[in-house]
Amino acid sequence: MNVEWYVVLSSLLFAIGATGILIRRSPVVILLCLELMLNAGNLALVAFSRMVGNQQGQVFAIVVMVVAACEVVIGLGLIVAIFRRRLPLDVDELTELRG
Amino acid sequence: MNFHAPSIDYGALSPVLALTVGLCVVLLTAVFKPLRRTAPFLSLLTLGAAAGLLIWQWNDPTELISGALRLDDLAISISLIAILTAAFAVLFSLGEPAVEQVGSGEYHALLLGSVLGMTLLAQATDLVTFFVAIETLSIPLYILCAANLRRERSLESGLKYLIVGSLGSATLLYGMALLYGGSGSTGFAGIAAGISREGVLGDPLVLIGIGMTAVGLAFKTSVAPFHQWTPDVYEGAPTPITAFMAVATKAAAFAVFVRFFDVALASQANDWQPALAVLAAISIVVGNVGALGQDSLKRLLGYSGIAQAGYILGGLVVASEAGVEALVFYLAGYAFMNLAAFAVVVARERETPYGDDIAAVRGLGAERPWLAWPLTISMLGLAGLPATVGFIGKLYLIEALVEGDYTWLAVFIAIGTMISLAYYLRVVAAMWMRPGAEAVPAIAGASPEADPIDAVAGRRLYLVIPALLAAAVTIFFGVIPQPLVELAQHAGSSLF
Amino acid sequence: MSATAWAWLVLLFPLLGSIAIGLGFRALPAKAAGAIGTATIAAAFLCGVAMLVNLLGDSPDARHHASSLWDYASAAGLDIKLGIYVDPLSTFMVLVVTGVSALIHLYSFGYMQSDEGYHRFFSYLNFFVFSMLLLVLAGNFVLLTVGWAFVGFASYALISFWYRRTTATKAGMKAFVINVIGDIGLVLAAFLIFRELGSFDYGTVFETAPKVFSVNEWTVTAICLLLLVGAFAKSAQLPLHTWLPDAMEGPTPVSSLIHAATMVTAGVYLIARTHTLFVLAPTAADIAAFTGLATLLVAGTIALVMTDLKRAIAYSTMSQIGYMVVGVSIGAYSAGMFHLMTHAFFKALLFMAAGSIIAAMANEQNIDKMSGFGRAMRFTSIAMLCGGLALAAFPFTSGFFSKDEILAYATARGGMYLIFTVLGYVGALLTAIYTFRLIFRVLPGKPCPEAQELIDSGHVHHAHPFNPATGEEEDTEVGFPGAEHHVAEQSAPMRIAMAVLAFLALFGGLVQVPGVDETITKFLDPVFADSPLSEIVPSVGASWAGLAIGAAISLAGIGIAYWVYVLRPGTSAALIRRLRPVHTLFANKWYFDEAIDLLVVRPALAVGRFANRTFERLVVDGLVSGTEDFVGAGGRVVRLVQNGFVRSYALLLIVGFAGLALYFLLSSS
Amino acid sequence: MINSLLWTPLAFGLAGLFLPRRLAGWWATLGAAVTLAIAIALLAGFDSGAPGLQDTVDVSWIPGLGVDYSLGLDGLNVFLVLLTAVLWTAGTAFAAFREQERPQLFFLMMLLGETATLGAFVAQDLLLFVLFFDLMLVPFYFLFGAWGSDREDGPTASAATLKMIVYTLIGSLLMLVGAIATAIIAADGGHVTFSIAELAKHPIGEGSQRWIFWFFAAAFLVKMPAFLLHGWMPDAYRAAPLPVLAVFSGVLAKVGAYGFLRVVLPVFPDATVEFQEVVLAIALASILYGSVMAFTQTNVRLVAGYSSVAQLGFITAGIFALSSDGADGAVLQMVNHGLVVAPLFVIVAILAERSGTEDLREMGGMAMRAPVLAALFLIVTLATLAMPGSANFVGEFYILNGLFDSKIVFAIVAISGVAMSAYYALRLYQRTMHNRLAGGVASREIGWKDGVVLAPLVLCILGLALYPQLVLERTDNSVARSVAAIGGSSGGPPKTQARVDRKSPLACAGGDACSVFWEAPPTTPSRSGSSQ
Repeated sequence: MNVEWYVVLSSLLFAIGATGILIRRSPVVILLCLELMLNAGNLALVAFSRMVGNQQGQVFAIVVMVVAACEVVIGLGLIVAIFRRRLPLDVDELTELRG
Repeated sequence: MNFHAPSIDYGALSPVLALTVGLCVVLLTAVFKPLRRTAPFLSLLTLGAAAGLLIWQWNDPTELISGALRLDDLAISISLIAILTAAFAVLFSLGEPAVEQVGSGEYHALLLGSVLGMTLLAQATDLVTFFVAIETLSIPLYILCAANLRRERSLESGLKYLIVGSLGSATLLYGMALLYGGSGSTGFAGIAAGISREGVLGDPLVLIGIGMTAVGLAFKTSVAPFHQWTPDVYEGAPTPITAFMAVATKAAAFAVFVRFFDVALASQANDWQPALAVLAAISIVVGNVGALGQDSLKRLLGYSGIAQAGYILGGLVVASEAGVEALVFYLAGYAFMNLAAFAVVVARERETPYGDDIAAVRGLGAERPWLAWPLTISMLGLAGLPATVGFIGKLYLIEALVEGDYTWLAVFIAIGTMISLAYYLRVVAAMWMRPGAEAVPAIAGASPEADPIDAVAGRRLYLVIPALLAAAVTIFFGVIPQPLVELAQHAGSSLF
Repeated sequence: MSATAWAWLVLLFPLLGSIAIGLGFRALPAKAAGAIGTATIAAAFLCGVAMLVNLLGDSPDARHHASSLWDYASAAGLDIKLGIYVDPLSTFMVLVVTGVSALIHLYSFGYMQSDEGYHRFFSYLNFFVFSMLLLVLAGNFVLLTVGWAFVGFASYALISFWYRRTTATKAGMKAFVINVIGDIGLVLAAFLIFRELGSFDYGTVFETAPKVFSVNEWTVTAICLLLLVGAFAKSAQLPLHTWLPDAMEGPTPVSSLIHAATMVTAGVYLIARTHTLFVLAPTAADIAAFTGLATLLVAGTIALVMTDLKRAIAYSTMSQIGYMVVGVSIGAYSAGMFHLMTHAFFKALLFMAAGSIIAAMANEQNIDKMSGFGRAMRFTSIAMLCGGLALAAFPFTSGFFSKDEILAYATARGGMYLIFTVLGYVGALLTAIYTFRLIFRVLPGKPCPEAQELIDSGHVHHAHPFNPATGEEEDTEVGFPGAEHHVAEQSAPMRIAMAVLAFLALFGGLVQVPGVDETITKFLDPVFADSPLSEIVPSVGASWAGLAIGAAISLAGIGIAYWVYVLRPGTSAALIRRLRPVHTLFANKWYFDEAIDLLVVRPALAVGRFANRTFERLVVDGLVSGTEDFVGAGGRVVRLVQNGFVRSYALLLIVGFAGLALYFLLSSS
Repeated sequence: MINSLLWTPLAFGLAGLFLPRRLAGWWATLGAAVTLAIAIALLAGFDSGAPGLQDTVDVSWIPGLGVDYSLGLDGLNVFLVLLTAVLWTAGTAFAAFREQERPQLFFLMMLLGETATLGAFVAQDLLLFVLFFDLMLVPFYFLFGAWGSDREDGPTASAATLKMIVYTLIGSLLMLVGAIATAIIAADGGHVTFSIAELAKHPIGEGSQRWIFWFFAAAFLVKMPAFLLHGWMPDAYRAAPLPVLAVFSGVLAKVGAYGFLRVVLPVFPDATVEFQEVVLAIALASILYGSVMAFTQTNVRLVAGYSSVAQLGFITAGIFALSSDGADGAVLQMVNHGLVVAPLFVIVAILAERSGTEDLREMGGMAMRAPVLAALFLIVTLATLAMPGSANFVGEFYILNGLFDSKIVFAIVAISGVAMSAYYALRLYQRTMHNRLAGGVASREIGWKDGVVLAPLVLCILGLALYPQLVLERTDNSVARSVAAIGGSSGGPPKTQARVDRKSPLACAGGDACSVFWEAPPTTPSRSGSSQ
């Protein structure tokens, strides 16, 4: 099967993730969308790795998964902290810093 | 089959190793109650060791981990800036309420982790190390920004930074993927070779890849229009962390920025130069006009940071050795000027009820001259007035720009500087030309967010001495810049 | 000692006097200041005489010496030395100036006695004499300008001597500014001379000018016209004369020294000095002559109707200077200088007399209020009579010879210049009338209260004086002579001074009687020898004919005056009624002040006000605040975008990326 | 020697920080006096005949950037250095007599200002010049802002000062860019040098000269300030403390004019010739506008301020006459104006103390009990209006003569400024010292303290009036060189052939045909007059 389709799919995923960040207000969902974008990157990496025929891309993809995991952990931690402070779980409510 | 142990240049790896070890040790202190207090001391020790090792490696460039890292003078000088900043941040953190809340050990461990990421980033010559390093740098910062759990603003800044930051990283990653696809390699050298091949050169996907990496890096260096996280995060984060981010992150990110673009993407220079020049111009304007009406000093410094990023980016735009030199020189100077300023801000927000509002420094000249002078000098320096390193830095940048036929950007820098005077001097005026603010205003309610006031913070040596030191250096390199120039020249020569 | 050495001494003495009095104003007693002042001028006069003797020692054509102390400002090809130039002309002027000044100092010695500003007065007065001598002796055009400006300043300082009189300060300012305009004329002339002849030195200039310029070439004409601007401003010729009448605000000795005898004649001296150039620019010379003529007529008519004693005399000064200007412009050099000398005598005298009367009137200067001083102040009135006779060119008085010589010369010149003869005689008639109008209204008749009091008690105790112009109370502490000011005439020094001048006024003319002894002509001849015009001289017969006509006219004038003001006292009123418009025109001084005010002063001030109120605020500040606002607006926009919504940050990030990507795609294809 | 001249003030200032309050002022005055002594020594050792610079120091400062620390004296700056030293001594003393708050800091800033200004005058490296030029602003920012007076009807001191700084830096920063551009274009890939002499040897291409010229001109014209660029002046002048204002308007304005002579003429000759008329027009506008404003102003400071605008207009005109007599006059006039305007502000301070106001309309009649003050003031006034016999007259005479030769029309317009100056200067004197004694005005004699500050300055005025040659003969040589760069005439016509090789003045009124005439080849700097 041709590599273009993988690239197209990955770019779609990326776009979906970005749109999600723009339209959703819950931090949790936003985290999910971020994951989606990172995985779009992964998919592209793997696809290209197959195209160019070396393994660097796949290595990279695995590393990225780890990083992505870390990010989610931190994100969730933060959300918990915010929840503990009885603050609304809605990024549009967090606008005290502006100007 | 017989097994060949890979030959590892431990000498060149030593700084990274030192930091890693130190990180673990500091983290362990969190476990043993009696050792709690030692965390700052240990962190300073670690940083000192790392710095020493880096200096030891000065002036012999070495490839590490089969070309994934490269420890050359550029990497070393930038890492030194990062480490120095971290050391200052540690000092600033003494008596910082945030530290008590997340625990001293964890706090300092995270700080060291971020520094580790920076040193790696400065050396990265492969997309993988590049990405890993940049995340190692960022993720601890997300936490540190939110470290002051009692303050909503701190949490908000943490979350904002996390969301926008991750968006940036994702963009960066996707750009990397495209470049990898185009060149078939993750090593910078490989990319350089790959994308200059017939047929690939000027391929849309590659170009978009360049665009996306540019966005990711511009975001980390808070270049407009990818700057918006900066003021909010700077204001919300605990001030020592703000100081650390303002200087170190920028330095490290610029290091890889310049390495990536001047090495990996050199062949495409004609394509990205104009684009980056425009970005530089935009952030000069946005940063400077944005800072005009600010009352929060941290926010003001945030915007000024955006403008400064614009200036520094100029050094990258010209894609020349002189450019890199100017960039490194300016970063070094910028570090000292900002640290001096932040030291004073830290002191004042602890000893006055005004937090980081400009009111906090009113009448400082009469009340605390030893704080007023550093802040004054740093403001004049950031404004690029003569006899400070800021002036020489601008001079260096402008010279590089004119040589690179980007005179119009040089003129932009001049104009930006002019506007910047309006807010830098406003701070100076507040210190010297206004009577001290009245004792206790209404805002210092006993809200749970309010941090305890430390009436003598302005006399704490661990704040005053760093402030004076940084200010002194600012003046020193403004009068005798040659040593710093030579360092910059070393750093510059390591790329070309 | 050489003539130049003496000349330097002539300069030195008054300067020393001025400085000494100025510095010692606390130490010196009042008398001493006056004494020093007078003595130094007397010394200067003696040095002048020595100068003369020295000069007569040389052969006539070698009677010019230049000498310089040091390089004043010599660079970039300009060569300006601190140098003087001694020749018969300057010697003549030195003698006139120092001589008359000495007498007037003597007069002031008494006149200013009760004045608080005694030291200041003498310091200024000496400084003036120094400046005037500098002007006369200057050896190049730059130094001439210096002297020119110095006398201007001195006159300013002395006009507004009673500096708390707003009228006085105004008058001073007016005089100064107009004089500066004159200076500018001179400076420009100097520039033009330099660019054409490459030097400022009299010697070089007068030597090279004939070689370089062709007659009536525009450059030389321009030079002469610019010189005339200077001359007219200083000598109160139309239309730059308006300052002179106002200058009468100063103390009377000042009016008599500066604004009658010496400074105002500087213009005449200048024209005579630069006659070489004027010969090359006949047009300019004629312009000068006609201006002089116009001035003498206009001033004469105004003097007819002035009711202010001093102002009337001031206008007569203008018209007399008009004669001199005509003289030196049409080539009657020595005649012009001669009239300058005699005028110095009798006009100074007239002012002194007027001064003591005004003093007696407590600074009331309106002649309508005066009468009967003939009996009240005999000495003064005799002096005034002598002066008047000379001014009216009564036969065999000094004025008689000098004025008519000029007109005789005009006749000799013939052609167009006959106009000068005719109108000159008309002017002479006017002169005689207005002179005796004053005399007849002030001296004879029933004594006015002050005069009466004088006759009775011999001393007047005035009420506190008020400024007639503004009605504000005089501020006597700055030295304006107050209640205790006693009648001037009584002090001996004043009498001596007046006596000497009276003598000179009557018989001073005898030094230059046509056909008998033409001393001055002979003496000045070497100076003007180079001028072709000096060839033309009226025959002795013609001169005497002219004198005869002059005598007749002067007698007629005096007669008319006697008839109008003494025999038929009502006539003048009747005339005024008959000739209302003419009278108003004269009484308002031909509306010169108003014209200048309308054309120059108001516009300048209007521009100033516009600049201050409008332009500065709208344009200059607008430029600044405009930029400020613009930048500030930018700041507001940035902060508006920074709205705190993290999702909008993300949006901007993505938009930014889109833009970048777009750029790359466009640039690639 | 020249190094000690430059750094003595700063050294004293820093040392002064550690002195008790009451000593600070005297210590600073001592420092200024020492500097003055050094300056006099330098002048004494100055050889007016020697070509090129004297007492030079040339050390490589930032080899990496091609910037040298090179100083030197020549006819252009030797007297400006002296002027600086004189005025600063006077100003510091005047301030020392008065109570200052935070005196140590005040005098540190004063002396820092002196060092910076001297630096700008003696710097022979373009970048060093720019550096000092900008540095000058810093101390004055503090002096004006922190020790200035807020106005209830206007901006606060700090606001006014901020305006001034931003405004004046606009030019300076562009100048920085311009300077660097010049050096790099001149180096043309080779070794970059900023040495003014070097840059003057091989001027850069005309195209680049055009825009760089305006970058420099902007800096200098704002500093003066020139017409339309003086927006910062009124507020700043009203805010500034008077002793500081005395040195500020006495010296700093001159740095701008000096910059034209030192940098612009030699380094951008083509552009200078090309834009001669434009700059002259600005100068004329300054003369006329300044004068007009001066005689309608009622605030004493601003009368002096706007009169300076007019005076600087004259100086600029003299420089851009592009003939060495014009430039000679300009240099002389810089010194004169400094010597005149500083005492003027000192007097303004004294008057303000006596009348409690700075509004002309509320002053008057002060001469009465203060004859000495009146006399000193009178001398200053007459010098201000360039009374013939004063050195100012000689200066203007030279300027206008130079202008008259090259651009006759401009000269004739400019000279009308002289008449106006007579009016506004005298008006200032009369409105304060003469007329009726205004209510609330104390006519008090000048105290010995102010006397010892004022009298020496007035003596300088008189001395220079008697012997302006002192300046001219030392200046002429260097000026001739500066002007020779743009092929201007170096001097007046030789007596005989004045007329021969000379076009009609009308022709001169137009193009700059006349800026080169009857001279020995412009390249050979000719000692004036005598050379022909």
